[in-house]
Amino acid sequence: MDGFVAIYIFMLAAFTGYEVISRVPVILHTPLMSGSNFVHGVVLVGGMIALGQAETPLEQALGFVAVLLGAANAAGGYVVTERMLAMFKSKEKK
Amino acid sequence: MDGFVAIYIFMLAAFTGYEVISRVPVILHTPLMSGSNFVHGVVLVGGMIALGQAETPLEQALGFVAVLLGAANAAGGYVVTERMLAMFKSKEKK
Amino acid sequence: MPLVIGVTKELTPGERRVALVPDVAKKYQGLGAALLLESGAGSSAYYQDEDYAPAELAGDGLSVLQKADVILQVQPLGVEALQQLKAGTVLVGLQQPWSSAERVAVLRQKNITCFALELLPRISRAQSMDVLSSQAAVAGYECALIAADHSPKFFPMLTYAAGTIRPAKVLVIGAGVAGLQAIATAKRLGAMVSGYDVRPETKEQIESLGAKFVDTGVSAAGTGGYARELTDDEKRQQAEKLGRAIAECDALITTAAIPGRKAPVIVSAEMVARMKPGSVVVDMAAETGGNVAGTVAGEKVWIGQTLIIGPTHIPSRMPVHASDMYAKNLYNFISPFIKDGNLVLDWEDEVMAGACLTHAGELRHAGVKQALGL
Amino acid sequence: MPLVIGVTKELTPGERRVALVPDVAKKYQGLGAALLLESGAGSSAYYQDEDYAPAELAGDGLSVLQKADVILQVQPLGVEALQQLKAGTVLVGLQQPWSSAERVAVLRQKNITCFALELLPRISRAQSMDVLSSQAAVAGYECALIAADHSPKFFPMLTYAAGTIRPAKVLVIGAGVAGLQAIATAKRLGAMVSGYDVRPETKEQIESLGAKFVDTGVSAAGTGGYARELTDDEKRQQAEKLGRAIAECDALITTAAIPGRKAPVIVSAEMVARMKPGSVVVDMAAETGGNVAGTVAGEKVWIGQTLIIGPTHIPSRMPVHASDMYAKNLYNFISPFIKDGNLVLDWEDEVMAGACLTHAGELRHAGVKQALGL
Amino acid sequence: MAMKWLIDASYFVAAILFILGLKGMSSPVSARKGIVWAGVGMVLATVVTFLTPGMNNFALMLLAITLGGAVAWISGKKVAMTDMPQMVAIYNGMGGGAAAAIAAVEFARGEMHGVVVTLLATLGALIGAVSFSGSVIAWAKLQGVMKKAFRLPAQNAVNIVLALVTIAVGAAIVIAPTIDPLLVGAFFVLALLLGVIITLPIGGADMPVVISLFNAFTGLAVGFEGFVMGIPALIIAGIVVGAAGTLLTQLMAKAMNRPISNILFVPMAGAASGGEAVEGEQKELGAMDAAALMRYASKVIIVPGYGMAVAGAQHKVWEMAELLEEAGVEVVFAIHPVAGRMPGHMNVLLAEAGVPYEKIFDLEEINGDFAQADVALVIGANDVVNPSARTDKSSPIYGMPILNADLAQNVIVVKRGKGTGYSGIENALFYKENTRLLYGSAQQAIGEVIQHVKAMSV
Amino acid sequence: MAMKWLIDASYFVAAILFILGLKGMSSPVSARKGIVWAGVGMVLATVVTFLTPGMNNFALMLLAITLGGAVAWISGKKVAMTDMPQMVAIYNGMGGGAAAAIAAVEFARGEMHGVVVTLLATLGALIGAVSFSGSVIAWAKLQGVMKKAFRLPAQNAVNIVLALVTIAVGAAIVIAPTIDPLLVGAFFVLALLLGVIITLPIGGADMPVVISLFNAFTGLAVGFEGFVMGIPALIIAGIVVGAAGTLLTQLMAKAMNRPISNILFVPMAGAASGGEAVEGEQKELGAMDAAALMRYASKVIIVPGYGMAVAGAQHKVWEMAELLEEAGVEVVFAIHPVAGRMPGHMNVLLAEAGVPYEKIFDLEEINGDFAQADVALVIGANDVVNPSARTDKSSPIYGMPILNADLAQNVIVVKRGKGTGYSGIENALFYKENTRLLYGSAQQAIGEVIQHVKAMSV
Ligand SMILES: NC(=O)c1ccc[n+]([C@@H]2O[C@H](COP(=O)([O-])OP(=O)(O)OC[C@H]3O[C@@H](n4cnc5c(N)ncnc54)[C@H](OP(=O)(O)O)[C@@H]3O)[C@@H](O)[C@H]2O)c1
Ligand SMILES: NC(=O)c1ccc[n+]([C@@H]2O[C@H](COP(=O)([O-])OP(=O)(O)OC[C@H]3O[C@@H](n4cnc5c(N)ncnc54)[C@H](OP(=O)(O)O)[C@@H]3O)[C@@H](O)[C@H]2O)c1
Ligand SMILES: NC(=O)c1ccc[n+]([C@@H]2O[C@H](COP(=O)([O-])OP(=O)(O)OC[C@H]3O[C@@H](n4cnc5c(N)ncnc54)[C@H](O)[C@@H]3O)[C@@H](O)[C@H]2O)c1
Ligand SMILES: NC(=O)c1ccc[n+]([C@@H]2O[C@H](COP(=O)([O-])OP(=O)(O)OC[C@H]3O[C@@H](n4cnc5c(N)ncnc54)[C@H](O)[C@@H]3O)[C@@H](O)[C@H]2O)c1
Repeated sequence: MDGFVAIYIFMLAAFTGYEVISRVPVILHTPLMSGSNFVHGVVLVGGMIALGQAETPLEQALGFVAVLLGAANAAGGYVVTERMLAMFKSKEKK
Repeated sequence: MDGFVAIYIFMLAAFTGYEVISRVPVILHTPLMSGSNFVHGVVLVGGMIALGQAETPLEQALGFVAVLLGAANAAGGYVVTERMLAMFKSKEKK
Repeated sequence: MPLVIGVTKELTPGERRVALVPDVAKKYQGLGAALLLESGAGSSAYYQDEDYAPAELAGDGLSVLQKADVILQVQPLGVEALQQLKAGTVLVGLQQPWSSAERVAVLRQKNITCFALELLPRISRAQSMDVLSSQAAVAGYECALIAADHSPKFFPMLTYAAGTIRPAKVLVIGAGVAGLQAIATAKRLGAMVSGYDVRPETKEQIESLGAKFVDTGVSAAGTGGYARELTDDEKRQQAEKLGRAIAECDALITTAAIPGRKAPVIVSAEMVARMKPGSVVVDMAAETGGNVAGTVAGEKVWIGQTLIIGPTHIPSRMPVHASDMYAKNLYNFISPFIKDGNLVLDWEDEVMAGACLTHAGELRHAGVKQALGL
Repeated sequence: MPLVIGVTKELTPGERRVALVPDVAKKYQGLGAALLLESGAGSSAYYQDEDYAPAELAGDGLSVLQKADVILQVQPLGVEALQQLKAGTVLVGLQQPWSSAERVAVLRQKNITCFALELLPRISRAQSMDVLSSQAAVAGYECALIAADHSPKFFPMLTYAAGTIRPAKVLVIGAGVAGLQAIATAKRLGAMVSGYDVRPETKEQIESLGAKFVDTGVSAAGTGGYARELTDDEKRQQAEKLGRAIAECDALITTAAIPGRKAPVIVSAEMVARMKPGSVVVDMAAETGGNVAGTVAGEKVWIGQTLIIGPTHIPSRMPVHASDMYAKNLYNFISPFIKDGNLVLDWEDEVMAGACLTHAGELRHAGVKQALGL
Repeated sequence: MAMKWLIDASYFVAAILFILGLKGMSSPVSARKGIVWAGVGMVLATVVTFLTPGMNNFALMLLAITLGGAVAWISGKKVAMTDMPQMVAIYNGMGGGAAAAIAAVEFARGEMHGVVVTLLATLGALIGAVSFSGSVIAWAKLQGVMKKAFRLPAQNAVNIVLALVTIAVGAAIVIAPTIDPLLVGAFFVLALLLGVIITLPIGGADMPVVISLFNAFTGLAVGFEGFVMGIPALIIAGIVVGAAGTLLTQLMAKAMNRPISNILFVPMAGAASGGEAVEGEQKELGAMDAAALMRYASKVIIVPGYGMAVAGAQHKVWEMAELLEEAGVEVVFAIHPVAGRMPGHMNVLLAEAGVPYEKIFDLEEINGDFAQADVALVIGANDVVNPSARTDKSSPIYGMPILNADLAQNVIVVKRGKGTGYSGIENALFYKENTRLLYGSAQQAIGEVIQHVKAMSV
Repeated sequence: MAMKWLIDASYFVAAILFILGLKGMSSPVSARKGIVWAGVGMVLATVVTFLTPGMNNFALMLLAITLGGAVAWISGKKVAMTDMPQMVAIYNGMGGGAAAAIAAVEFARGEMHGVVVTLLATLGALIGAVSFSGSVIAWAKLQGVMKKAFRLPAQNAVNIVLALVTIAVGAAIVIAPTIDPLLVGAFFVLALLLGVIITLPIGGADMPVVISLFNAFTGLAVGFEGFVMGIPALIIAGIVVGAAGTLLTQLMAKAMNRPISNILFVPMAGAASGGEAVEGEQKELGAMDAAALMRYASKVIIVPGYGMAVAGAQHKVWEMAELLEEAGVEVVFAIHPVAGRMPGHMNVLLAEAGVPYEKIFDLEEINGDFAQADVALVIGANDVVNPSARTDKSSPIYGMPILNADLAQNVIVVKRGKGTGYSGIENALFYKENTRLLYGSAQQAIGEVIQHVKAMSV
């Protein structure tokens, strides 16, 4: 990818990230941290591709670790966030 | 530029544009319209490059029109927006 | 010779108001009129003779009656006083037109132009002349104070070191001008207030003051903002529902009236009997017979453990402001016709014409004519 | 034989309170005590004999005095009544200790344990027993009502069809419990209220009620929440600044007191003379001499065009709630020592010990001893 | 290489400045800073463009910039404040024209690589051209150059057919292996015509929304041409404006209570408007506008009436007044002698809410001040501000003195609907040019205003 | 080709879902929807990855996913709500570890194209590794596995030196023409060590901020590795989280009143904390937290005191109560017999504000209810909620009945500072575990709370 295009994407993504949560109540700080923790669990996809292309045992081992950790990040992040946010449930119904 | 990268940029820019003005008071609708009108005055840059690369008289003529219109967009957009926003001046000082 | 406007001391016992206050006196003078004031006319309302300067002072009321072209009064002049007037004198004030047969005869005979502000048409423009409204506002406020002062209980809620006192329950019957004012005043003091009236539009008005409306399901909307009399059936239903509300309250203020008539008796002896020991009733309608069975005008009577107060001359309990309001009302009524020191009545004016009791020897008001059987 | 708690009719003229109300009676019975009530003791406060059931009723006060182990009273018993008591009887109530030389002699002689709630230490725990506070709250509220009721003006601002009436100015001098309550009540009615006190901390307290503080630059912070007496110089400075505030106000309420002494005279004759015609003064301190020159206790006097009211027995104007509060205070004071129908006094308890006037033939209170020169 | 890097970096900075500028402009507090930032970005981008290697025609370029810039600058400075909307329209149209012209240059050079690029160029040309001609029409109408609303017999059908034909021609250009000048020419003519036809039937009141829509269009067109020319600053600025403009168009349409489709597609059944009220129309405004009007006013006079009492809104009203005062606005209350239903009705309520007496004025004291007030806020009052009391002898309230709320620069009336007051008569004030209605029960309506005032005072 | 297109499109959709998900999670109303959307995005991205052409090691892949996923899922489900923070830390660390491992694979394959890519890979590896080891330490501390705060003698200097060395080694990797396995190995060891050393001295109270910082780190690392591998979904998700996480870290630090630098860099002068108050510390909270606590409570009991009177805050307090009630919270007022400075002081004020009598309870009526209340909001009251009145015989207020505010789940105390009340004594309630202080004059503090409650009720 062309250098400046990458920087543009970086800039825009950063703007988006910033704006999207710029007005968040304190009560949501922890759930939101947890939620964004889940989102970067997409590193799993990177791990999968790395492992998929791995050839030597070292690569395979490292790739395996990457996928393992990535999967844990994604799965754990989801469950924990979901549980935290469940406390907003009852109120929503009102 | 790679197709999907373009779409990503498109998507992110659209998100940014949307978020950035999502909480605008009605009193600012017109100034903001005028301000964003000014911003797309950057088309002037495109016109300049088009004219700069123009070779045939037709191209030159079209390029000339592009720069002329683009410059008018930018200059007029700025002046008008600036004047509209001047009415918020006195209050800011307080 | 400019127009002479005269003001005498009020002779009715208990009356402390005066029909002219210094501020308003200046305004009349600004219109070119001369003022003739019985010395001490304002003193019962704390207005000093010197405050009226440069009004001319008369040592006695008689000379005022004899010299003035226009006389401003609060209570109607008696027959003897009327006899002293010049022919063609203009009288402005309250005249108790519905019980004035004798006086009307003199007024006609002496060709007196008499304006009775009780007869003022209740249109928007006339509101600033409406002494009934302004004095009712005073009366409503005073009645709420009387109730609070006589109640053996706190009106507001009060938490103190050894417990909490719950707020008193106040019921106001009749939500005209006075009733609403009483509601507002009792609310101010912190009581839990309910209001009741036969006119259905008062529900919203009572609620607009933060009080509750007692709904009995009976409506008596009349014309012109006044109420009509109820049928017997309606009275029974009203009594039933009201009785309960009355039995619950700590203080009851009644202000119900039907113009030109005796006040309706709304609270029966039996209802009073059901009231709590120590409850207080202030019957603002005492002067016209009372809304409460057992009221004695001008007295406080105990019925069982309930104190029934029938205050009279209520606005006189607050003579400074009551006079001020009254005088301004009169001024707003008569001043449009004073030009360069002359009085020029305009019989096309519906407000002026409507408030006229007698003029040029005639009894002008159809309703009064009928009521007096003339 | 369980403890017998007796209550008689109050004999002091003008006193309508009673030291026991039905709600509290039940609580004593819950502690195992027996009640002996003079028939009709509560009637002046609208409490009926039957409401006290199952208290025993006595036809006359004498038998109550002779039989009861503990007597609850509002006003101090006279010497004759004291002579009727059994030796060792416990008296609880107000005792006017500072003017009690004769009574103290009898109390000592008859070995009576007498608690004077005026002597109650003003510590946090004792607040729920503090009759001075609770009755002062009643008095402050009543005085504001008296002022409003007697004022010839509206307290609130009022815009009506012919103009606007500006709110009355009310000044409250002395911002103790009663003064603050008077301020709050006058505020409720819509008046523009200022307050004044020698203790500097009252500034914040007055302002916390939305009223203004009149700053004279004189402070008289004493101990225990009470004020000390001022020096002459201070008095002069205070007078100067206060005079101006007094001249401006429409209604003045004075509540200043120094415990155990005559009330300080704060408003001089000269100040009164400068007041507006129609102004009203309510001197809550009338019973102890008055804060205002010219006050006559129990009367309304005119000084020029100013009405000075010196109400007495103010809490008796509101006997239902005043009795209720008083009775609860007494209960909170004595009930901790009633166990299973027996009275067991604990002389280690600082509140109880502090409030004791006489016990076992001794005058126990140092301050009173000194004051009476014993 | 270094030069290219400098240029790219400058474009990057410009793009950031544009975004920050727009962000700034979306809050009253930072709005002026916003336009300055965007301006700096613009100058930067323009200046570095001159450094682009291999450019010719500098003289022409300078001429065009000077000419276009100067004319626009001067006319923008001179125009009356009331004529601003049409100026925005025309400048926006020029931007669209520029985008279309760029596309035309690219078509003329015939150097387009691949279907995607041609597609984007064509789309940009279409949108830009429509925005151009449409904006010119919008300008002409607002400026009064063009008076009537022209409407074709089957307007919607014509619109759709024309649009389809234009798109078909565009598709042909994209699909064709080489660029056919004839086809391109026809395409531009069709696109320009489309802009005209769409805009012609739209009425003056709807114009701001349409201008905003064309503004978003131009943004998109610029963005697309940016893709074609490979200039990220154009892409970002264009797309951001496109997105922001789309949202803004929706917001504006919502504030006017007119779905966009209603504006663009003429209702089928006959004539649209037609006077329903005798003396004009009640013009609504939202709580946010009410808040902004008062927040940026110098003096606000509040006229409470019976409706405030019914709604029990006094506490809210006073809270709002306090907020405005904190923001430096002078706020006073005007009590009419007979407001409400009893003497002193408003006094009781305002006292309850804690409004200090110094802020309360009666009719005689205040009536001279309305002319100096920026806003008269009438809350649930009707008769007491009815101007017919002054002039209409037949009116039941003739002769009653009234509060001169109508003399204030702006009048905001809070009421629930078209209910009349005690006298049961219509109030001409509600239909006046400078009056806006904020519908809702007073408690809730003022509550919303409070929220917005707060948001503006961060 | 079609497969590639499908995969790319799916990544694109996933990226959008991630952004929408985060946006959703930033408002209480849509938070749950947000996590679900992000979850859908994740599943989509994961599933289509299996379709990537030319992949091997599927068995290993499935094993790793099943193992990692299942363990994390189950432990996430089982953990107590109070242990959530350390779970977030550990999962986040795993993400960082994964990013570092990906970089390691790329280094092992030795196929990196150009300086930029190597630079990004190295940066990602550094940040990911620091986040990994740091998060593990954070987890250990919060979980209680590691008890003491270890602090090196010259902590800050050590941190800086270690960081510089690590960066130097990283730079060497980037500059070197081929990849040197030794250098890479050393680099990873150093990076992991750095994470440990940075985190070790940080105290438990500051942990959430640090975890949030590591979370942003992991985001960035993932974004960088996304650039290296050319997977836009990783780039977008990573950078968005990086930016959001950075902002969030700042917000959290601000809410705790601790600048980030104070947290990361240990203050030079000796030991940090040290008890200044006898029985603990007064813990502050912001108006927004106070608002959120009450907005999402079921029952709030308000205890007004003399401070509310001094501040004249009664109108604001009632307004707040009304807002909470609209949001479905049960709100009542508890009046202590001697609150304020005169009998009935609070009654007068609450009546003035229009609080209906049904909402006002005295001590005896309400004291049993505090245990069921989610929040007791104490406004400018002190003595009347001082628990020492119950037990401490030496206290001047011993024996006075008090309101049992301390029994509520959370206690929020509004006061201006450390001022005592009428009795002039300290109040242990203010130092209790479940008590938070909202400093400020009551009028202004409650005003801010109102603003936030409103923002949460859109
Ligand atoms: N003051 C007195 O002593 C007295 C005594 C008797 C009569 N009057 C008469 O009463 C009138 C007073 O005039 P005014 O201007 O105060 O009141 P008004 O003319 O009666 O108008 C009240 C307005 O408030 C609106 N409204 C009602 N409820 C509302 C709510 N919940 N929220 C918002 N708006 C609400 C109504 O319109 P919507 O229905 O559209 O909301 C109505 O137009 C005068 O005509 C006066 O003569 C006065
Ligand atoms: N009710 C009565 O009849 C009566 C009579 C006399 C005495 N007392 C005594 O008064 C006390 C009443 O207790 P309380 O709890 O109501 O009050 P308190 O114990 O006096 O406490 C008041 C608290 O309010 C805070 N405060 C002051 N101004 C404030 C403002 N503008 N905004 C926010 N907070 C403010 C002060 O702390 P900061 O300075 O840190 O802000 C102080 O801690 C009891 O001790 C009672 O015995 C009562
Ligand atoms: N339009 C105007 O200019 C104008 C001016 C003044 C008053 N008014 C209106 O006129 C109305 C009456 O005013 P008022 O105070 O002079 O009335 P009033 O003194 O004649 O009567 C007092 C109240 O008693 C009520 N009443 C009568 N019989 C009753 C019964 N059996 N039970 C209960 N209530 C009973 C009446 O409905 C009235 O509200 C008011 O609502 C006022 O708003 C209008
Ligand atoms: N801690 C407790 O438990 C407790 C209990 C009850 C009362 N108190 C406090 O004690 C204080 C006094 O209460 P009180 O109402 O019984 O007082 P009080 O009746 O003895 O006196 C009334 C007021 O008069 C004032 N005063 C005296 N001389 C004055 C002068 N020359 N000019 C102006 N004002 C003068 C006093 O300062 C006092 O405020 C109150 O502030 C109250 O808060 C405390």
